[in-house]
Amino acid sequence: MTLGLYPGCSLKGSSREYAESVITVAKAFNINLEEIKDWNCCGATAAHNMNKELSLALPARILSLAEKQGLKEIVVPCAACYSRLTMTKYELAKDPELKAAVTDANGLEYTGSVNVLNIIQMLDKYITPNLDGRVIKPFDHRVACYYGCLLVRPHEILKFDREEDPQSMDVLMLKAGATPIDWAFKTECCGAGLSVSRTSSVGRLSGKIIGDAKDRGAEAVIVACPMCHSNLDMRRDAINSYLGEKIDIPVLYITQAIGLALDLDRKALGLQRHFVKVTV
Amino acid sequence: MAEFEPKIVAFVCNWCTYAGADLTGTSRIKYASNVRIVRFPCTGRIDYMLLLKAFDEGADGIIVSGCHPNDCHYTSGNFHARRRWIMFRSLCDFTGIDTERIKFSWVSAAEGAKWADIVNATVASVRELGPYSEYKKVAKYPEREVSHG
Amino acid sequence: MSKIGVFVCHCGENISATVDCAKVAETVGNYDGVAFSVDYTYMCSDPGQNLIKSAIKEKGLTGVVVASCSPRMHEPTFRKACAEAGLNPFMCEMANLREHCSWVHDKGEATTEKAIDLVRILVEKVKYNHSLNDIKVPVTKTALVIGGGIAGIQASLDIANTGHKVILIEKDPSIGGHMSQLSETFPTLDCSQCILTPRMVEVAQHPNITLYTYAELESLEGFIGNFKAKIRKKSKSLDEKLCTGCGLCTTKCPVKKIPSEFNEGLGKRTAIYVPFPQAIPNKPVIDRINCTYYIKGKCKVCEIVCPTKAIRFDQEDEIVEAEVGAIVISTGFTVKQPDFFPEYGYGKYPDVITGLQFERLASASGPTLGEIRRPSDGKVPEKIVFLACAGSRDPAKGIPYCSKICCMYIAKHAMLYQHKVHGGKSYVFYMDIRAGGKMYEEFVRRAIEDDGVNYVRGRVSRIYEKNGKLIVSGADTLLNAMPVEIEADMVVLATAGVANEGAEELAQKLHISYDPYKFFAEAHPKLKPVETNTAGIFLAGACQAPRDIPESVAMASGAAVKVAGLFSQDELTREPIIAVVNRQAAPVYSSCVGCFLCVSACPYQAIEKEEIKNRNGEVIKSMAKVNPGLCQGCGTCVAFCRTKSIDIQGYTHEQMYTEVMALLNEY
Amino acid sequence: MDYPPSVIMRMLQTGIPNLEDKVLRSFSIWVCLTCEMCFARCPMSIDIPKMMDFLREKSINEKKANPKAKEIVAFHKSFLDSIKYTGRLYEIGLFVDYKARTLKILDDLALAPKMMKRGKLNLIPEMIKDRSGIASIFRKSNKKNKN
Repeated sequence: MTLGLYPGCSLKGSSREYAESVITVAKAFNINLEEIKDWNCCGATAAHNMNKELSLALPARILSLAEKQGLKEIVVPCAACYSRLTMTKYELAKDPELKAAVTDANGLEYTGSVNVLNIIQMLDKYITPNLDGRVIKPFDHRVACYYGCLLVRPHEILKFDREEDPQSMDVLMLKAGATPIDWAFKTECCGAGLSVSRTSSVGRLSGKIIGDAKDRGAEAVIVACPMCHSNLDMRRDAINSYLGEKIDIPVLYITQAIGLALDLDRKALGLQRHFVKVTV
Repeated sequence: MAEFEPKIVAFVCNWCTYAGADLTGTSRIKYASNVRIVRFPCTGRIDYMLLLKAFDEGADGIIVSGCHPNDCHYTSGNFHARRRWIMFRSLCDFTGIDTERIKFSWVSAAEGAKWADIVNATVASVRELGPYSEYKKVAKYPEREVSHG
Repeated sequence: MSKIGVFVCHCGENISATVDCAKVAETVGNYDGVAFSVDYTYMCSDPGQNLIKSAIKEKGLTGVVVASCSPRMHEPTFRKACAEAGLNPFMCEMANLREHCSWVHDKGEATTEKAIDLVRILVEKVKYNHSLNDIKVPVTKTALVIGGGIAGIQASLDIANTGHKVILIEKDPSIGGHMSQLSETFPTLDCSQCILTPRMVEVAQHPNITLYTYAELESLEGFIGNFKAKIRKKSKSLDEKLCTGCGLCTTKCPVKKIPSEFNEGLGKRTAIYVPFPQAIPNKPVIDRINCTYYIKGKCKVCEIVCPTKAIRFDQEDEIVEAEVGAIVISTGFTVKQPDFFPEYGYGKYPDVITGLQFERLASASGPTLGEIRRPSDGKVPEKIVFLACAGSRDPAKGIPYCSKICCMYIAKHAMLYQHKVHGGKSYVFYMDIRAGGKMYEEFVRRAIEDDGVNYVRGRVSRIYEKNGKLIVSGADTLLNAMPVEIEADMVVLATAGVANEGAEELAQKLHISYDPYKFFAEAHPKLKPVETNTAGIFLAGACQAPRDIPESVAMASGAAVKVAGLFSQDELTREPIIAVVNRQAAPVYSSCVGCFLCVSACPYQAIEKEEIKNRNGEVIKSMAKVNPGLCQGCGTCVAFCRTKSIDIQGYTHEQMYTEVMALLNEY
Repeated sequence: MDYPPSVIMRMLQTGIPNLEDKVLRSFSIWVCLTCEMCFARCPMSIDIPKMMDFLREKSINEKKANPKAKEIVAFHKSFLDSIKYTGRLYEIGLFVDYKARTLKILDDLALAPKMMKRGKLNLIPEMIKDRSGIASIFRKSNKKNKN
């Protein structure tokens, strides 16, 4: 069974391990992930902060390429790209002139027929139904599932899970043998795009998140977005200095955690690439 | 000739849509002035042959509106009106009378804004359809001097 | 040849601002049949009405058309004026130039053109009007009051004290409504039980009031003065005559863990229960959903211990038929529960409670005997936060209106908390304080200045639990939206006041209209607040919109005087807008062929069979006959009749035909 | 954040030109992460994140960006430049361009070798084939504003 894949720039660079774990888990369920040929960057925060039309044209180009490639459905592991693609589909469907302007800028035909899935929707649709027999090594740890801000909001447009206290990742981790804890920072923002240009605020925001997870006894934080991962994992020094103590709770992608539960090879899941050693 | 101003006749029930139109007035919501309201005690009282008489006399569009189902002051008047409308519409389609020009709707006493929208929408769609001169051919009427507003 | 008088009103400026009234009067004046046509600034004023009266007398008018506002507003006024001048009131029609023309179109040729058309329609119609006389209908001088809260109690007492019979029905096992759940009441802090229970006893003992509790309206037929109501008395599984209310059964009942509705789920009650100590009637009811006997078929402890053997397990619901002349609806309101708010935890935190639940905590007869204790662990909260506008004034949540009473009861709650918990700190998050009643603003200032309640202007973004504390994160908009984070022990949400569950179904049973929020619709927001569009049905209390106790009581007395006014006449005069089957001389007798299709179409079963017999008693013709008392004038039969032999006075075929013809042909 | 979102909304609501100008010159519009929390809470459903996007774009076009936000603006510009040339983000190119604009040479320098060791830093950029297509997108969507 083949499924379209839009990796996004971070899955090729600073979050390579996320791509590895997604592909490894997909392969374990013989799902062939077919990358969109000649895909371009979705523009992420920079584009919509600076130029509205550009921030719609770039994702529209991706969707047009996917259509041209005959892909009905694509999975977008990165929450930021997923948000940009879904918002673009919504904006262009709502406003014909905008759609005309964007298609003219792209020079590509766009109908918006491609179905965009985030990683959890993909796992729920293709992996969870036949997960039961496959959990050989239950991921028996207390986990804090962290959704970040772009996966569930704006709720009217994304219509994914619950807005305030989402449960989809928690349910998945339960199936993988973990004990998801009830904690209060599931959908608070980690500082995202300011990671480089204003690291102090990332230290504060991500610090509160990691701090709350630690206070409630989480042994690992599970994420579904490379930007959240890089802030919670790579910026751990800034977090530690904000909290005034050294915290070594590892941060795993949901696909890595599920991979471990299926007893897949740790290196194939890219666990060795984390800044905070993965001790689980 | 200036832009075509369609003549619309509205057959409305006194308890809901007439009161709704009153509310449109008290809320000062402006809408097209092409419509003239004929007040009936209930949509159940509207005799659909009267609609054809209206087309005879030069109406270009008709609105029939009353209480929402279950809200009728007389319990079932609007149910009868709905059943008759379904029959009457298929009869009109069969005989070639343009049912696009007849707008059937429910407007309650609290929906002043909705009444304005329905009138504006009907006026716009009938203006697009143009004057209903084909009706004379269908009804084989001798050409009678009927002036349009 | 008819002589019609046309009176075009300026309505001050409301009509003349966009309609050229003089031109309308002058154009219509030339129509044949119009003997007199004039325009005047205020037709509904005394000089205006005298203008009509003098014109009728001097010109001998046979018909009058007043072109002014909506007939739903002043038709009675002008018809009365015509009657006083000797013209049959039903020869007077109104053209709606204000709501349907001047207010909704801009000044211009087309608007005046439309005004002329509207007047012409009615002038042509009047030519085919007939003199009609009111129908006399008997009045059943018994009132039905639905809902036994303070509004229902007040209305019942007021009507009963005018000497008329009242039937008061209440859905719960006892009357008292939300007021009986309150601890003290603003702005005087007098205890609600002390001022309410005497009234409840007065209702129970009043000779003119029949009280059915645990009862709901099953169906309603008929019309003003002649309603037939079917009341479903839900089975209490108890013979009320034998039961002395000793309460032995309620103490012995083994099922003790049911969350008590009266205590808003904070206290527990047994399966056979009396909602609260001062309940009226003070007799228990068996909750069949939770009673073990009805689930597993065994137990019957209550039957065994009952000294007067009053328990009746197999008692059926009973349908009581009642003939009533007027109905007062006082079914009240309810409040949103915490699970309605995702940002405050989806109702997951036990210590995030509603205002009503706080009332039960503060009430001496409540589950904590008046001590403010947290539902989760029973501890006294050291820090408490009150949230105003929880759901109200929030279009995003579909409740844009203000629930009116929360600002006041929040100040009261904060005051009670400071009195009961010395050294406790209380916060109130608010947008605007709405304390508009008598002594209301002073009451809120007292809470702030004397009792030291911290009022923070701003909304709360989130509430989450951490280490047993509720973290309330909001902002203070008076300090440049500085973030405010409070570690509270308990949070009270002043949730939005909304219509009851089932309000829509009740409205549809009664054929009254309701607004988009399921509150019942008044006939006119300013001038007829206690009436509905259905004659004979009146409103009182919060079922029409969120309302505090003083207003509910005033409104109830208002509704009561409307009922009393209705009952002061022996006969009711009703508009003669009813159906009539045409009659002709023998041998035809009528064009009606007796197919009786109209009988099935009539919602009021007002059409009967009439048989014409010859001298030796053989039926030579049977045809339809309309009973004027029952016919409500909806006209469904008229459009149904194949031979057009049945017609409605006031909306006859001729009249409607001429209206359409006049509308589309200019003269 | 010099002006919180509710204050910015109030300033814009008044329509007073110098208040609007203050908003365009403010630092808060740059610190806003468009995390959509305010949009979820607003009782009047005002899409504040979309307004922030608009205000940032307008602030850049009218050259009123707050000096304190130099690094943030520089980062976004470097990010977009990197895409303009390769179609995909080239992290090293981004860092170099960002440091050139902000002269913050020492920031996160220690991070580069750690990322390299973990294979998180590609040395050669990944180019897309249809670079002219990307260039035309940038050209066409810039015709209205110059960034």
